[in-house]
Amino acid sequence: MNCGASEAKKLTMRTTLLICGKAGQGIQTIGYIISKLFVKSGYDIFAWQDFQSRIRGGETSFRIVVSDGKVRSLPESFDIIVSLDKENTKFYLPLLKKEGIAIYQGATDKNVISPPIEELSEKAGGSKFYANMVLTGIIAEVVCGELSLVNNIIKREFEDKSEDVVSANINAAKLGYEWSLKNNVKKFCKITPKKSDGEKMLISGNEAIALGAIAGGCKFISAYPMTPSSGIITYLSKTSDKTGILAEQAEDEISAVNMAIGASYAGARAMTSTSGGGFSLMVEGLSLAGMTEIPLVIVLAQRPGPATGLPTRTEQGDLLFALHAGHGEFPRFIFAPTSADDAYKLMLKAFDMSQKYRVPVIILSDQYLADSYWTLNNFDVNAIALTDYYAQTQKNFMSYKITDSGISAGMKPGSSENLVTADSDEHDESGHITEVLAIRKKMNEKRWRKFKLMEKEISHPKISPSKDPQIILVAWGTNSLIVEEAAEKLSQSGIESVAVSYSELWPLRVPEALMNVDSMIFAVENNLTGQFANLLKTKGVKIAGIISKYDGEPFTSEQIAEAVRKKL
Amino acid sequence: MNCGASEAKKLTMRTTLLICGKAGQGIQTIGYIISKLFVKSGYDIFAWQDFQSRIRGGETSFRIVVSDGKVRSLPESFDIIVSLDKENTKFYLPLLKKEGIAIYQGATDKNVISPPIEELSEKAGGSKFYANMVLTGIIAEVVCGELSLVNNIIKREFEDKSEDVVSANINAAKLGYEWSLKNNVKKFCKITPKKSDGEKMLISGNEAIALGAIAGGCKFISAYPMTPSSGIITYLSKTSDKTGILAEQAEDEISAVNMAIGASYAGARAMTSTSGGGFSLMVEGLSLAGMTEIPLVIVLAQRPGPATGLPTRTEQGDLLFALHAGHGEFPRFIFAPTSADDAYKLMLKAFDMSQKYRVPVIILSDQYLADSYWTLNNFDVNAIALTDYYAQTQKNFMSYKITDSGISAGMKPGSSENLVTADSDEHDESGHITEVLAIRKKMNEKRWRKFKLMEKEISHPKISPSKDPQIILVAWGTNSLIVEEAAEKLSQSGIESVAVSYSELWPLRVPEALMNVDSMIFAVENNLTGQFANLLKTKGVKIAGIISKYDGEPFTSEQIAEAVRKKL
Amino acid sequence: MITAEEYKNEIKSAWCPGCSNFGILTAVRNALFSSRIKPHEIVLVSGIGQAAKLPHYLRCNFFNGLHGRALPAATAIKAVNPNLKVLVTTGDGDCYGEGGNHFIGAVRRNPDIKVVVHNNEIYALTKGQASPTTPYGTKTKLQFDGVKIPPFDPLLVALALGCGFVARGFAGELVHLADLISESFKFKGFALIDVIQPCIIFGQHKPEFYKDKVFKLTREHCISDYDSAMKLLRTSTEKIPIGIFYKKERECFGAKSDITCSEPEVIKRSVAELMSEFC
Amino acid sequence: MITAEEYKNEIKSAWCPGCSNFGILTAVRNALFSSRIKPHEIVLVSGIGQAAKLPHYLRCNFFNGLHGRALPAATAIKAVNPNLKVLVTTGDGDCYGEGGNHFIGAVRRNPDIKVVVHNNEIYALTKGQASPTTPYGTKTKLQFDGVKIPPFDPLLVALALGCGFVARGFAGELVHLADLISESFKFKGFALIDVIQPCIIFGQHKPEFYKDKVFKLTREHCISDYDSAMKLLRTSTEKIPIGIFYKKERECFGAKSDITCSEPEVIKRSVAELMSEFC
Ligand SMILES: Cc1ncc(C[n+]2csc(CCOP(=O)(O)OP(=O)(O)O)c2C)c(N)n1
Ligand SMILES: Cc1ncc(C[n+]2csc(CCOP(=O)(O)OP(=O)(O)O)c2C)c(N)n1
Ligand code: SF4
Ligand code: SF4
Ligand SMILES: [Mg+2]
Ligand SMILES: [Mg+2]
Repeated sequence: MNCGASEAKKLTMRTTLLICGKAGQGIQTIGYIISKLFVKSGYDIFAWQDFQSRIRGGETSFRIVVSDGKVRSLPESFDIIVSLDKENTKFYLPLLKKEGIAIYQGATDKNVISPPIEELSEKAGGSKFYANMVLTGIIAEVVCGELSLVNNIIKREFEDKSEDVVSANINAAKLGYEWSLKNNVKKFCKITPKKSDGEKMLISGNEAIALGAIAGGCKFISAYPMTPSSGIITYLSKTSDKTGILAEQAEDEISAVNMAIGASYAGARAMTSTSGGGFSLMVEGLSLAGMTEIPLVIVLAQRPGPATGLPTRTEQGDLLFALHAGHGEFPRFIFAPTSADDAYKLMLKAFDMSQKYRVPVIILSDQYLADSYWTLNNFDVNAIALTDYYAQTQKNFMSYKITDSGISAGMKPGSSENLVTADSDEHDESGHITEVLAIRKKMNEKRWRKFKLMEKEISHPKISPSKDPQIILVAWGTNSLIVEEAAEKLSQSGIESVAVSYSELWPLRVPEALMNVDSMIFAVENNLTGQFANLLKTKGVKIAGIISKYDGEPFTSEQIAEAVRKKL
Repeated sequence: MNCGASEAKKLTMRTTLLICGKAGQGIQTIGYIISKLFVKSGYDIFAWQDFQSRIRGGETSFRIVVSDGKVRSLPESFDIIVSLDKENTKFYLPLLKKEGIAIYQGATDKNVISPPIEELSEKAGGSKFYANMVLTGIIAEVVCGELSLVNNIIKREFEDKSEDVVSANINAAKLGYEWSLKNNVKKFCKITPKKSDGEKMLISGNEAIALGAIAGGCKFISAYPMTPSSGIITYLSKTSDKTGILAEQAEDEISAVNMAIGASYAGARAMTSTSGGGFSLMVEGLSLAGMTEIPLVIVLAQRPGPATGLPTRTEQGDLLFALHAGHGEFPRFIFAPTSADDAYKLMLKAFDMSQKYRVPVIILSDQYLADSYWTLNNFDVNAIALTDYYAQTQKNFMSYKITDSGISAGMKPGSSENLVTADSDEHDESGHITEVLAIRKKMNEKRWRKFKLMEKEISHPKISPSKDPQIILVAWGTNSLIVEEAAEKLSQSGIESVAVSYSELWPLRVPEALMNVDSMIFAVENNLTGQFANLLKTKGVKIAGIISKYDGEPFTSEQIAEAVRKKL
Repeated sequence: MITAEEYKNEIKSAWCPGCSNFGILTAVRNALFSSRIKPHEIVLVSGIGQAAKLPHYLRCNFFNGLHGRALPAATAIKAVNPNLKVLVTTGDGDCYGEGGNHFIGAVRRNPDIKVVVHNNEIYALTKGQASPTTPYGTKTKLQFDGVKIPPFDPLLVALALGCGFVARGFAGELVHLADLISESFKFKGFALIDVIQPCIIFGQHKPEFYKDKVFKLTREHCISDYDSAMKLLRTSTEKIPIGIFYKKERECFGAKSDITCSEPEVIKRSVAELMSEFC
Repeated sequence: MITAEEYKNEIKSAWCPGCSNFGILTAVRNALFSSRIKPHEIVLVSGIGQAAKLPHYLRCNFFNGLHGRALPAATAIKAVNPNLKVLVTTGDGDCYGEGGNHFIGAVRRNPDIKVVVHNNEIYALTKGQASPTTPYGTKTKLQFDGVKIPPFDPLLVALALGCGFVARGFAGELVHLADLISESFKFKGFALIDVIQPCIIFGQHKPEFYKDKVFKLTREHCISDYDSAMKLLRTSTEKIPIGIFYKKERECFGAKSDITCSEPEVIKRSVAELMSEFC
């Protein structure tokens, strides 16, 4: 961002903004446009949103961290806080750094930038409706963004709106920008202008998951709306004319999972997505996928439970449930992406593994990932392989052939004269109901035999380099980047620490680094009971303690570091 | 049984019978009447049935062990095998002991008793319909039962049938009895006649569970039919005019569990029952009970899965599922009865604990328990306490009061002017939705705090006495009695063994006897993956191996002993 | 005497300012006090959705359960303690979507509960996906090229299922709606009141649009005649009738009196008696 | 040419000897071959129950899923590969009980699938509990003092939900039933054929009872007229009409062509295109 203003405040490599206001005030739009502005200007951002379970009013914020691309966690406090609403100001202002800048209308405090937002909005479009764009313009100027870029982004964002609306919005942003310029507000732009090194993507966790599904060959999704998972089917529906995917809203989650299984039986790569409550309803279907050996990918976007819980918040409370969900015993994969990038890649792997082993794969996401924005390089489309694991047309095809590997290659019904069967009862090789106990035994063993090979598909957890650390922090899923940052912080403060971060959870692989070591091992989990820690214990890992958070918010790295210090 | 016949075959203290035939031939009736005959004659029996998932035809057997009351497991082979059908004869005859007696029509083998069943049936009632009663008469005579007793039992069994039918049945039994007497068939009656020491009960596992529910104060059950659980609601429905219980068949399992929760909210002790597939559908409701802290008892009668699996067989495959079922984190109890006696008692405890802690309690039964018959002394009705845990009417009553124990005493809506609330969202003390994260944290901790006290309610597992055993066999639920017998057998054969049998599974208590011992610890489980073993591992118990069975049949003690020997 | 005041509480609404749900809230409150039901004598039962938040905004007993599962809970509450009045407040998604099988089940079972469906023809709380009642062709963020299914007609289906009290209200007609609710309390059995509840955020039409659209059924319409009700529902006119379409009592589900007490002495006796049957 | 023989397999039936399900099996088989559908071109889909075992007794593709969940699976199978024919065989409990919400969902969504409901008015496989269609007053082992709810009328409800092919068959009228099924294959959309299927074990009446009770609808009955269909269903007569009550095509759910193939090159292109939108 080209900003030569000498009054610019000193900046670290990390600038943080929090934009807040009531639901319905267009906070997300401001946040998204500002994020885009940074990205278009060549910077990496990470952003996360917090909402309440309502459509209008209440408190909602959009938090942006601008960084050199390595920071992937939220700060305790912010350099800039912008508010569109009084109550929100009261609620979020405590998060402002001492030297930070606050921007809101009607402030009396001299240190606060207090723009005439409503007035400018009226001026721009004849109503208060454009307040958020006025603020966007102001923020853009404060962070030294270019107005032309802002205009382009607005145009694209509102591309399906009428020309009048677009120009009023652009006008509002301009008025805000100019007001800020004229009033010579403090600047936050030590970030020296960067050449935009090719266009990077600004993408949300849900979008990355959806895009990964597309790249993984998904052809069918059925789902029932549920926060924070709805963005996935929404994206797949919106893009279906381009991808040919059939995206259907089911009458309930039971239908959603059974439709996905039906589509998969017919030969389409299929998935469903939901949150904990909906997943609960899918559990019988999961067991069906296990029994019928029909590939299935389920995205479980976690939120705090039990029951309805906190619908718009984040938690990692469903790991052991996902692992043991479904009556009877059958193998499954469980992946928990650590980032949007990882989410995309794991979706490809999920579809691939599901097809190869004919087992269900569960992707554990959460609100933190679903509603966060990431700056990513384009994915390598050449990495898209889409291996065809179907049986070649052959005589004597049987859907449940007993093999050494346990894998019985599938076939698409109708693709040849072979008959393709699926049976929820215990069955023989041809898929017919059996009550012969010896066959039951063999089939149960056949299904389970796949697990041995599945174990080998699992990548080891990521271990940050260190020799002889005092502390090992184990993380899984979306916690991982935060925990890695915490480990760095601890090491810098003299407590040699490493992070072991898991994104492929099951089958569980335990690296040497966790066995028979003198280091104290802490499991860091966004839940109350330390679910992953319990899993590690079954493998003999000695857990010194659990660092947990279960109030609906993600960790900050500082909170983790602090918790570790307290435990020493 | 008064049988002076000198040709009586020598008997051990354990006589075993297997009665088989097609579904629809009345095998269960024969088995039940013969069992009753033994009990009425002063003996203890244990009986189990195996069926197929059909209404007519196929193979089904009723297996009876007559003993001095200590034997509680099925034999590998039988002293007497009686068959009403050719295919069944072929199927089950391999289970006959060398010196055993086979009884079926049309045999050519001289060692086989071959009565003219159909002829006698025609004679008794003018149709083949009474074949099972003819056989009943024959068996009664072979085991030296008294005909008058048989008649009484038949009369009672058919009490709602017409007089004609009753007398035809009695007649058929008589003809069978007389035929047997006349033909001087080999006798099995070393069992010396016993004085009937008070009337003992002959009761099935499902009936014991249902009776336990009644004694536990149950006032409402809603369930959806599912083998092998249906017997519970059937019994509660049938007896509802005596107990005042409302027993309702729900439109599906989701409704069943939500109805039970609703009834419980209103103040009725309430339950539901199902098998794995139905339980899968109840999982969201379970989470609701956890969140709303509404007492709930669920009986999960296991059968082999995944999915529809083997609907009429037995397995212990749903332990870890039951333990982790439901999104989010909340405390629960899990009990797994080891016998009908235990089942009755645990139902009382289940209702009591559920009321006291306002948590869900899951009873893990299985087909083996559900469909088995036990000889029991009358339960002590004076042990029925039914403590009232409701709050005294008070000012400032709040449904979710935060307390040191974590328990917020409940109240029946309408019982006073206090308002009673329940909320599936995270809520404040008054039960209203909250999105204040600090309250969420407190509420989550409050709910979980109960777990500490719940742990203290758990009885230790039963440990068979032995010093310094070479082998420890860990069992849970219905396996326990079989495993105890296996341990005795092993000890007798020189391999000093003890059984540790769990019927109160969760919160998990690990006795000293399992920690830091030199003995080899084997987990014996009716599943493939050793689910309880995994649980023990989280507590640091060293498991040397798993002895598992997952073909749909229960263990025999001999199979377990043999498996241990192989592992040494 | 009970006043509307007794039903007021301090809870701040999470509804959008100006939402027609507030009208329903007022109507429910007025119906409750005009029916002389005290706050502790009624249980408001709901699932999840905007509509389902209503119980929080009245000072009374409530059970706010799972999305789609209000009816089984409400059915059982009434069944075990008939002394309680039970009113369900639910949404079109909650009641006809996720809860469809319980809608069938509850209508057929006929517990003595009253069901007010805030029918805004949308899944509002999850930000605007189609519900079963969303009109054909409506574009939503998920059904981006328009809903492809003709809408579910709750009253017609309820009639086909044998519902004994079939009514439609409008959130903008407070007195009429309150009367409908009061009427439903006089009726013994499952009463369905589907309420036109325009959503000002995701809805197709503003509340004003319906003001002129609706007309109140009069005595002309014979509410005890099934076929007239059918016909009225089948005949599509410019105007939307509100009021009671059909009313007929039949056998209700539930215990005759409060069965929630587990009396030790009574239970001991019945256990003893039942044990003797196993001997 | 395809023959009925091609559909025969060696699987031994688990149905009771003499059960009317065998009649339905024959009718399905005859309809399939007379409709010239080859075994690999059709998928039989079912849930769990006696009825739901039917797919095992024909030599063809089948998907025998969960109790109550045949319709969503069948819907999706047809939706992703419209070249497949899809026939659901299900029971009254499977389809109208456990599966009630999918019945609503599937009728409304209108996939091009054919649904034969073996309506024996009982849960047979679980040994005789009441189903939604069990007649009022019937005593069962669970409803020991008689069913207290008027039965669910599947055809009436289907009509109310907008079903485009509403028919009733009788398991004892093989040719008529096979014709109905063949007709349903000529119809594009969700076709419901509720079949009177007397259970000789738990049923109220023997098959013979219905032989004289049923009568076949003739041309007299106008199958394109909704109101006539309604009326016919509402009018209770001594005799039970079998045949097509109502028929009308409308927009179907599902892809226009087989979308089951994930072509790497096509997918790479669309991913590349979509990525550019995030830049
Ligand atoms: C099992 C489950 N699935 C999905 C959701 C998400 N959800 C909450 S409210 C809602 C829709 C509500 O629609 P409606 O009942 O019409 O209420 P409205 O918000 O429109 O008033 C959904 C899908 C949930 N809470 N639980
Ligand atoms: C989730 C679940 N609940 C219950 C069952 C048990 N069950 C199997 S078949 C059946 C009823 C079948 O009734 P219907 O569909 O009418 O078939 P019928 O046997 O009468 O032909 C039930 C309740 C099950 N398999 N799965
Ligand atoms: S979203 Fe619609 S229905 Fe919900 S509160 Fe707002 S205006 Fe009312
Ligand atoms: S139980 Fe009834 S429906 Fe089932 S196979 Fe037997 S006769 Fe047929
Ligand atoms: Mg709605
Ligand atoms: Mg049936």
